[in-house]
Amino acid sequence: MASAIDDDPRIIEFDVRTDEMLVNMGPQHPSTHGVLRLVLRTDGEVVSEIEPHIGYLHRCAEKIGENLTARQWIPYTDRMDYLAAMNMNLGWALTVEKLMKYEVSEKARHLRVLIAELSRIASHLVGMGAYGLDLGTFSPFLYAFREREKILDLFEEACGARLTYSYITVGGLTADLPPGWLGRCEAFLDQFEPIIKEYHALLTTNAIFVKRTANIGVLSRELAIEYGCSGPVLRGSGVDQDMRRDGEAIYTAMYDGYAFEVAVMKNGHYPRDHEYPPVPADAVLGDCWHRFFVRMLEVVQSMDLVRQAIDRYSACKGTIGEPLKLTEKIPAGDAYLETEAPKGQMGFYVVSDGTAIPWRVRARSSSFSNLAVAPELCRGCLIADVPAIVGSLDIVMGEIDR
Amino acid sequence: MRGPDFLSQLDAALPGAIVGRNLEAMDPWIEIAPERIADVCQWLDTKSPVRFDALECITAIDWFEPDAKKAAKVSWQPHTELVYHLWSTAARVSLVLKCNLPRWKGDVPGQLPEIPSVCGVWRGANWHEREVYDLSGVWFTGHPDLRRILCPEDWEGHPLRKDYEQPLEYHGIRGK
Amino acid sequence: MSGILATFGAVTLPLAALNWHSFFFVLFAAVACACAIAVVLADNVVRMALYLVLSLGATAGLFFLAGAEFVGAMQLMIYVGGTLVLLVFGVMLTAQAPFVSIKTTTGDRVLAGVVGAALLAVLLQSAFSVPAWRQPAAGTVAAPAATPVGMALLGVRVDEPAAGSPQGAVRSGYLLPFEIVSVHLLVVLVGAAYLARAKKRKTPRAIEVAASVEPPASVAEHAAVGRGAGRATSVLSGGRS
Amino acid sequence: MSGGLLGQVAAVPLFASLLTEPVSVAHYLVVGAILFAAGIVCMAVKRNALGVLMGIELVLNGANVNFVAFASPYLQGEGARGLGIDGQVIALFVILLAAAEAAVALAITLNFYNNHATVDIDRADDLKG
Amino acid sequence: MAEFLINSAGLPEWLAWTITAVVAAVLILNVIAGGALVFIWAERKIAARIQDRLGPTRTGGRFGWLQSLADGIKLLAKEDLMPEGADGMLFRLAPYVSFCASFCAFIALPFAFDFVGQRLNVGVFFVVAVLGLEVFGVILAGYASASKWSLFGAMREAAQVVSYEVPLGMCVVVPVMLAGSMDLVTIAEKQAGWFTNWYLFHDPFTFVIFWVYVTCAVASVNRAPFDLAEAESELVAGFHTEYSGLRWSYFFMAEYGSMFLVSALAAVLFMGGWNGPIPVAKLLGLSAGTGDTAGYFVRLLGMANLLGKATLGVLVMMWVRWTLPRLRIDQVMTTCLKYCTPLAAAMFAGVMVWQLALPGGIVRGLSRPAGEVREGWLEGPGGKAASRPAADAAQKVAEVAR
Repeated sequence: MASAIDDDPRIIEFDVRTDEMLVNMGPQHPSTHGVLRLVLRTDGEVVSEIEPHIGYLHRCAEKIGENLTARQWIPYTDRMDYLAAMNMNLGWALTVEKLMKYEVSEKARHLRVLIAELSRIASHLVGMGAYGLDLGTFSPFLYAFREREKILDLFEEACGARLTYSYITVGGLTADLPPGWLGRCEAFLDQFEPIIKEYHALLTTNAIFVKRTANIGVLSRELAIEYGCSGPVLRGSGVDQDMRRDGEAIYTAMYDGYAFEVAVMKNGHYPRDHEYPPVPADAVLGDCWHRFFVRMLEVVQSMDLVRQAIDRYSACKGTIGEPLKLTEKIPAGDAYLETEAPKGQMGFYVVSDGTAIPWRVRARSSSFSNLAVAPELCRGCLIADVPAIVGSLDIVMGEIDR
Repeated sequence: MRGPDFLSQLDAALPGAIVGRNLEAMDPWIEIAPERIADVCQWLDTKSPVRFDALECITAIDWFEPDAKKAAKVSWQPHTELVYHLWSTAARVSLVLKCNLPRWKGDVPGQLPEIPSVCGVWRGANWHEREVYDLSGVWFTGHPDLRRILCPEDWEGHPLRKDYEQPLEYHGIRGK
Repeated sequence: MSGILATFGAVTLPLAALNWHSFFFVLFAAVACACAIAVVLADNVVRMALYLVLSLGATAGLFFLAGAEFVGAMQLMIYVGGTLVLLVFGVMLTAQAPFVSIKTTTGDRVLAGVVGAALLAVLLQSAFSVPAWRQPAAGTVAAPAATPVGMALLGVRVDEPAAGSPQGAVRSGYLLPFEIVSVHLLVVLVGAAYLARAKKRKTPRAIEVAASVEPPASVAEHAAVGRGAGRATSVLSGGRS
Repeated sequence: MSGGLLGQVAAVPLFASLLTEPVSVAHYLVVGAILFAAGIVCMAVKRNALGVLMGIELVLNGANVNFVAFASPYLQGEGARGLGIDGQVIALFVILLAAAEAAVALAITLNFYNNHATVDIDRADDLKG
Repeated sequence: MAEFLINSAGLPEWLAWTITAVVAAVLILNVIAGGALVFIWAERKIAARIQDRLGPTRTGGRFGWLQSLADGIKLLAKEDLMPEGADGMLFRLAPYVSFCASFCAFIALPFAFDFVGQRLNVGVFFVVAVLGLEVFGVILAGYASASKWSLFGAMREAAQVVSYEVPLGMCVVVPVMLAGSMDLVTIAEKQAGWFTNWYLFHDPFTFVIFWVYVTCAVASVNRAPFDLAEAESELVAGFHTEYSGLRWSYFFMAEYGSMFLVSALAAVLFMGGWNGPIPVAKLLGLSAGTGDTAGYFVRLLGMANLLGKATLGVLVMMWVRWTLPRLRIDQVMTTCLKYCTPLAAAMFAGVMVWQLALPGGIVRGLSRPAGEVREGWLEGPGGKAASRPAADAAQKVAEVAR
């Protein structure tokens, strides 16, 4: 153990004997993405250890879920990853549908894909913008929010809410799209596509950005898997895993017929279906830059999926169907399902005793596992790297604390 | 290698570890003797033909009905069930392990049931086990740093237990 | 109009007699001396450094008043920069032993005060001993420039011989001392760099801290929070279990 | 006019004369003397190595004031034997060497701190480092 | 102005000088305070425009031009908070130290020929030295605040400013060497004429060193991407975390004052000071040296010129701030010690060689030959008594050289 530290080139000591200090980062800190509290043990600027303290946003949503019917719990899933509430709704709805062996209509299926992928774009936009903020540049944050607002406008039209939608629900969706929505959505995509280049110019390829992120917080493939990391964090480490492709049948069936390539580096390069900036020479697979870059790729990928979904959805005749009753009984048994939320694999587990109210619900949050790896990544980094590393994990405290 | 073949391998490697199984369920599961869970996980992670290298989730289900009338009707005995959801990155398959624990150790209320920690197998289990301990009250022996994670350090009780009573007051904050 | 002006002038007549050069001298001298004494009296290193800087800054002002603008600017730049580093080290090195107070006993203070007063008396006596030193300059004097200083450092004397020096005396330049000082500074630079060089850590910090019986509280721990804050043992746990 | 005010009355002309009379070398010498004495006392009194260092700076500074004063054409009467430019040059050297001295002294202080975990020079009573 | 008061208004000499001094001081104070107001407003507008926002729009009618004033009044009315463990005296003193340093440096800054608080023959040196004092306030603030974040900010600031003074000094020495004087008025006068006379275009080396100067100047006034001392994503607000109300606004004014100062210094040293790119006044046959109304007008024109250039510099700093991410502290030090310092040293040597090899510039007539510059230095721009000793000295040099 000691030798491992000995060989660590990042850890240096100066002749000047200095003392360590404990620094409290958060829960009211500009760059801890909500109410995360990190206790840093630092020696000057060098961080020797960090310890996350979570739970400031704990509401015990799982306990609440034991007192509500499955559909009544949907709004509580909204408040988990509140930046991508649609995906949370979807995860829970699919889990209950899995237990009930219920299949939604074809049209609802495509609408779900459409909404979920749009929500993924919105979430990654926040992740990208806030990451810029963590690194000290403010403008990309507002650029990202400018585009996100347009997505939220679309969502508002569809379901009336801008943050906590409860749109996708058990057995379908609460409402069909209003007329003209698809056109506005396509208009948004056409307008948004060229803007991604600007993001690349401002962040991805910016020399200072690369210096701040490349070879920082390198998360090895093995460590990522061992900690149960998922989503862009896992793919940023080069693990080719995406629940939309590798998940359970009920989830992958949703994406049946959709063409997309998992955004992961294989054989030294990323999928080349679009024009991407080259990987900088300093970047190492698994570092902050790659995690960020995977997110940027997924934005493009999701745009593709949204376009495909629009085509399929408009090709479907009929209605999306009605969602299940609020008090629909759930058959006895248990079901666990992981879906690919923007932040990672969001797992829901439902145990039923045959009544409408589940006996036990469980939310396995991706950010929870992603944050758990932060202490490993921050060992021996500088104070300025802590926001850079934690920011690259793109966590949402609502999801961690539940 | 899937299904019964896989199970027989596990049984051969660790005889007596599997105490129950249900391969017809929606998510097929096997029940492991609680004291063997760490060994089983170790085997699954390192030696099994399908290496389960990721622990996705640990769930504790409190099978207890506080309402005496309803309790008379249920078919099960009160117990705490631990569910481990494993995932193999290479083979892209999942596995569900279940363990049945008594609600209280030695049926003495207040004594938390114990089960070996799997932190030595997956480091990611650390926080999951802390959460289960915090919310459901299961003591993981051999855990490096088992303390509350979501609730405050001085919180009393384990909220996800069915007989949990919400405190009326916490540091001057009204509870109900 | 003229009447108003006259009244105004009469009221502020003392101001008219004011010698601004003397006024600023008194101002700067007072600041310099007061802060120098404050350095002696202060206990906190950072405050001492602050007073020192003020004292040195005021002295730079005196230099400007005396026509030595280059020296004054130099004083500001080098001394203040140097003191800055002192200040940083002061924060780094001193604040962390809360119960070990580095204070002087009253006896020492009194003794030093007496010695200092005696020394001051001698110096003051000598300062007033030469009548010529008490005669200020008469008439206007040409504004000084930095050029002669620079030329002198290059070994060329272009300034007028100082008043009263013997005619035809050879006045030396300062090229050799200048070079010596340059080399001297280089040596000091290298030495400082040698001292502050980085080397690889021999033992992990955690072990080191755990091994010491009572790890000293951190710098800011003391400086910022005081003694109330908890001290980490091995991990950053705040937990009971 | 009461006797108690007498001292003040005497002080006022002195102060006024300070403000109205031109400054001479002697004025500067007084400032230099005070800085010098303060520096000496500081060196003697302080137990903190950094305090001693500051005392040294004060002493050197006091000397500098004298050099500059003697070099100044503003401060001396016609017949005075001034230092001319030499005074300024020497003051410059003093400043430079003081900087170097501070660096070396800081290095010593640091080493001392590394060995003794304090900068209290009263603890520097062993001959071995 | 004093002469005018004495001769025309018939005031006694002492009164005239006092009034002149007070007016000069108030003017400089207004440059800082008023300048800060304007620049803060400008920064908000510019940042807003860069970020697709409107910025302040309402206060003071259109464009929100009274916003800074309103904020200033708000700051005045704010409660003055001080942490419990703070060192009260130092905490209260620190903002004034910073502000005074920024203010004092303006004393030697010429705004136009003869428009200068106090013409010093070591002007450049004085400005740089006094500017370095500003860091003192920052360190005191950081130490006295009793906050670890503040202490971090202060330590970063100390390291950064002390390091950047080295290359900054080297950059500043180059125009000094070319002009043969440390007097800012002389340096600017030497660049009179067409813009080809500017030291920026004197030779390739000065062009490069100008950019080194820009980098170092931005770093030494703590602006992004070098704003490590107040890095909000890492250190909350760095050294002024604990400050509020008026004290905080003093830091702000000092920051904007310093920004303006280094920009004005860049204008004087490299961009001809008050000499515009086209010598309009000279073409019209006017001269700043005359004491009549025409001369006054020319000086006003020059002042507008200098203020314009300095403002341009400040605007560029704002542009940079809202575009780039922040560097890490080790990267900031690397930039200084590994790039800026050697580059400045090399360019310094290059300028020397250039002066020896090509004293007249590449194209004769485009820039002044060095000899002429030297003569001008000896004569002094105003032909005043002040330059007499220098002229005598030069004669001596010539004699010695023979």
